[in-house]
Amino acid sequence: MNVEQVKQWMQLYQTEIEKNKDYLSQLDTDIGDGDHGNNMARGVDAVAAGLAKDNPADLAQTFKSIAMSLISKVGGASGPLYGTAFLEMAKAAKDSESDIPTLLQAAADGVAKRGGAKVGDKTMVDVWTPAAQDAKAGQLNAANIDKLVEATKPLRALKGRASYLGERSIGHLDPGAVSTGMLLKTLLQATAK
Amino acid sequence: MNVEQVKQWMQLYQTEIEKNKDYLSQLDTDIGDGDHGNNMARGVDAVAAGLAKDNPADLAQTFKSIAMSLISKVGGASGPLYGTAFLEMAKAAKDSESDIPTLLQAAADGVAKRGGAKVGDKTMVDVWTPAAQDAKAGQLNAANIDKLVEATKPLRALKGRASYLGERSIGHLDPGAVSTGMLLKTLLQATAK
Amino acid sequence: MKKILNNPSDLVPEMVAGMVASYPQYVRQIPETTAVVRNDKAFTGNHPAKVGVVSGGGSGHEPLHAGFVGLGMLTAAVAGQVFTSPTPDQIYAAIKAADQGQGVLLIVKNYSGDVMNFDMAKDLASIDDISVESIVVDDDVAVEDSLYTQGRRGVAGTVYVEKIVGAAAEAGADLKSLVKLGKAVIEQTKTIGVALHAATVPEVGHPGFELGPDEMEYGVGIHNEPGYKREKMVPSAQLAKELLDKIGQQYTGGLSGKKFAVLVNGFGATPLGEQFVFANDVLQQLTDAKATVAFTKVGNYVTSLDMTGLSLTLLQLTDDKWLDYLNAPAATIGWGDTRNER
Amino acid sequence: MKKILNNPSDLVPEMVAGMVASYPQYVRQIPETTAVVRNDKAFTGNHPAKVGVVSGGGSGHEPLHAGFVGLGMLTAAVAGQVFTSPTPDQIYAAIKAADQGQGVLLIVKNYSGDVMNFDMAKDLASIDDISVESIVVDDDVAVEDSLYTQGRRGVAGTVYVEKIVGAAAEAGADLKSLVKLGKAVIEQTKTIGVALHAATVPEVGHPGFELGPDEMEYGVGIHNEPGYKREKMVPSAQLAKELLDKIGQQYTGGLSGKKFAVLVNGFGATPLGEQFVFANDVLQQLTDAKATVAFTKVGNYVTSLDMTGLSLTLLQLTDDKWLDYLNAPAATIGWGDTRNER
Ligand SMILES: Nc1ncnc2c1ncn2[C@@H]1O[C@H](COP(=O)(O)OP(=O)(O)O)[C@@H](O)[C@H]1O
Ligand SMILES: Nc1ncnc2c1ncn2[C@@H]1O[C@H](COP(=O)(O)OP(=O)(O)O)[C@@H](O)[C@H]1O
Ligand SMILES: [Mg+2]
Ligand SMILES: [Mg+2]
Ligand SMILES: [Mg+2]
Ligand SMILES: [Mg+2]
Repeated sequence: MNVEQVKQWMQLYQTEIEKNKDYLSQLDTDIGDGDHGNNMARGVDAVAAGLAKDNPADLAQTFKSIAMSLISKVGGASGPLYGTAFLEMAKAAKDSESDIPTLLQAAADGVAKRGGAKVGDKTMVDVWTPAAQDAKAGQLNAANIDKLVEATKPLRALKGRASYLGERSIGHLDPGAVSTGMLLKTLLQATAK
Repeated sequence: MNVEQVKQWMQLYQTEIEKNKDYLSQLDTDIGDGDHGNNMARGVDAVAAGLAKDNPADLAQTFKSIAMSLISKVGGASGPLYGTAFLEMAKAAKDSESDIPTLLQAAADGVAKRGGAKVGDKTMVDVWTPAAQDAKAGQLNAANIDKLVEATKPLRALKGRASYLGERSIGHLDPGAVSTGMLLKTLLQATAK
Repeated sequence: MKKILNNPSDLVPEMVAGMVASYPQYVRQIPETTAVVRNDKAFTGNHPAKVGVVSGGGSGHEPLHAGFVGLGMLTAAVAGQVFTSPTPDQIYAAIKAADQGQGVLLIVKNYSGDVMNFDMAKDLASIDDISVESIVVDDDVAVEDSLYTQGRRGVAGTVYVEKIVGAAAEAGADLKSLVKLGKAVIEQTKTIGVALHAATVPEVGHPGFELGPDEMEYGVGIHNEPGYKREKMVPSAQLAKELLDKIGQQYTGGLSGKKFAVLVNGFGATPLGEQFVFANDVLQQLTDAKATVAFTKVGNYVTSLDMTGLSLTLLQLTDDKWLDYLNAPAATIGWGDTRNER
Repeated sequence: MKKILNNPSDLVPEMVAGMVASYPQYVRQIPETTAVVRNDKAFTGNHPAKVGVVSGGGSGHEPLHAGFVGLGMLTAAVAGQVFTSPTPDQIYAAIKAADQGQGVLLIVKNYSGDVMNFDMAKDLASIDDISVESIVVDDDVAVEDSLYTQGRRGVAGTVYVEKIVGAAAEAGADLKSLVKLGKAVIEQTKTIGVALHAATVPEVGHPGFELGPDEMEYGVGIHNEPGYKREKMVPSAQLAKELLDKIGQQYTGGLSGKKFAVLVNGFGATPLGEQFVFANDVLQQLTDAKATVAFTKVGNYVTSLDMTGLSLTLLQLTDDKWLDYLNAPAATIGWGDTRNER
């Protein structure tokens, strides 16, 4: 991955989030507090502004700029989680890593550690962790990502606000898993060429 | 008027108020605060309980019992007004007055003085004052009373809560005038035989 | 109508019982009434005799009035039925409980019912040789004033009158000077309210009037009395401008150069956050208008059951003593305090 | 949706601006944040260094948290977007403003977002060698607790934790003992809430969930989190019984013979009068259950925007010092005080 690709990734993600802002908030209304779309929209706008302002030269600085924008503008649960993901990618890039599977693994580990959730808890970890494995196995594609996102539907939430619903969280997609799916699919698009 | 007649009057009035409680509150909702029916219902119940408890021997004691019940249970604007009416009748009865026109005149003067309203201000005074005159002239009958009540409709209120409505109070009956009309008509019924 | 109640007709006695049970350090109930009197040690113990200050009115405006009984504010308060003036016998009981031999001042909101019932109570007290005087609060400038009508309503500004007069009484002022002080303060107190949703009287069961999903009633009273116009919702800053303009017209020479105490008062169902947004606009516009704000309160002080909306009160501080009285200690449920141990 | 606002996305900064403009005797804004820090003379002047106490969370719960900043309670508070945890940079700014060299205690409500953001802020502060500890409030016993889940939510009981810990910090307790105190108090704090109408987040524009015209949601959270059951409205006394039973089960041996502080907390749109009716039932039933109530508060302390409903909190006073801390002086917007002149 290079700086240009990351910038394009963020542009594609911004468009995707803006398109799906209400959808994400609706998902979060069903089993959370209804703000996930707004939170993410605030985040991607801040990322764009931050990248324009920082104009980062290398991959590590680019990821760090994104991380700082997300950490300081999103709030809620998704802010520190996505922020940590990009902060961990920044650290890996600082150690001269630039291949996608390594970066995703670092991100996924960071998210899992920050939130303390395990796969199956019906959170974004359900997408991050297996997606990083898929990437390592050369099998990260849109269809697999969609499957991971869809797989959160029948689960009962054990972390995050949705966990307060108990049984009633079953049958709904996890909003953070959905926005993570979008992040990974736009990553594929940005790095496809 | 004698004690038995007054007791019957109060019984008839209680029935009439209970029948019209919601109607009076509705009138008061249109141009006041919607409690006139409840206030009056509380009052006539208290009057019945008070008379049963006090078992007054003479006319003055009977009117005083009624006055105290109204004063201590109705509240709002109508409580002191009706209470004063009966208190003034008690005073007159103490001075050995018992004929209806004299008693009504005392009551009407008391109401006008207590509230400071003049005929035409769209209050119960619009019924009390001319009705006392009608009584003196031997012309107090249901038709005349109804006319006095109806006459409050086109007026603009200058006293009481309805006055806050200004122009918008026009076209509505004054609730206190309506309940005063009922009081006077049940008086006629109770003293007819 | 959804309300947390038992029998709606028991609302007032149960509410008063809840107040005295929750806050015995401030208030106790006067037996066989729904009136309360101070119960703090400064009052129940030995203390120099002062003028008693008594207020009251219909219920549904909590914390007004019982919530302002305590050191530095009211000596006693009487609660009538919801939106219905209390009766003279209860007011009379409160006067007797508040009297310390120096007379009693009645603070009455300007409604026919209140004025008449408090007058009758005054008559009763005069038989006992208690000197009783009354002042009538009529701060609602949304209503046209006239000698020939009921005059203006008493609304949220009442709490500042109770605070200032109460502090002066606590400081030992005599009855005559309290009447003078109270009248002077009332003269400078101006309020306008707006409603987004009318209040529902429990015994009635539906809102007093209906507003469209984007409508607002300007100049509303605290008993669902309609105001002077009904219009589409506007942003907070524009609302602040409208109300400040209206109130400013009531002061000769407008707002500029004058010193005020400001009260942003929630009507019961308006979140505190919105009240602060509105307060922000008001205070900024007052600064822009070259007015000085020396004291501010934001919150639910004079409510109207579950009405959504708020009122703005300005009190021109023509006398610096008034600011001292506003800042003086008070220990009540509604004005706030933490010193009295239960 | 009818709300008194300008642009909904400006709600939080405008609200914070309104708070500091209205009450400069208590709070000032930390530049470039929506966090506030104490501004009273006891804090801004020379004073012995004490442990700073910082809390915060999503907005919409006013007066929590900024309304509890002042002498004897919080040193600083951070306001996030509505119902959204604040970000680490802002929490970090509050930690720096609160630190007096004796370390800082963070009071965090148990939500993933809050826990993670406060944790990240703690990491940032550790780089500056500020000792920071945190305690997590999880008093909502409507939620089943488990080691393997998110655990219980932090709700209205937070205000008693802030009061007790704040008073202890004001009295000079060190960081370690504050952590111990806070954890012990949290352990004894149990809350359940009920909603009659859900809250409307301004940026969403409609209520978080719909209840029928005679329905009530039991065990609701302060962010429209649904509860454990939805049933027809019941009278206040029956509601009090249901909630006291549920809470009583959480104390080994039930309520009998124990000593409590009670909080009846309005969610924002519930009139104070109804809260007192409910408090009356609660206090009576506690007496009937042979429990002692040593401290009571009734009012809007931890709200949920315009939610209609209320919560009941019991705090078992296992240590008499806690009652002293509850009764200790505090000068804040929301807990109440009148001594500090502006
Ligand atoms: N402890 C956690 N670990 C991992 N992901 C979590 C955790 N808690 C919440 N999430 C994710 O965050 C998403 C919700 O984010 P958002 O709505 O922006 O924040 P909030 O829940 O604070 O309102 C959830 O859908 C879930 O995927
Ligand atoms: N100053 C007054 N003089 C005479 N009658 C009055 C006056 N004020 C009010 N009223 C009468 O009282 C009636 C309203 O009584 P009620 O609704 O019971 O009391 P409130 O207005 O206090 O709610 C009015 O319809 C009017 O007839
Ligand atoms: Mg959310
Ligand atoms: Mg009426
Ligand atoms: Mg009335
Ligand atoms: Mg949130």
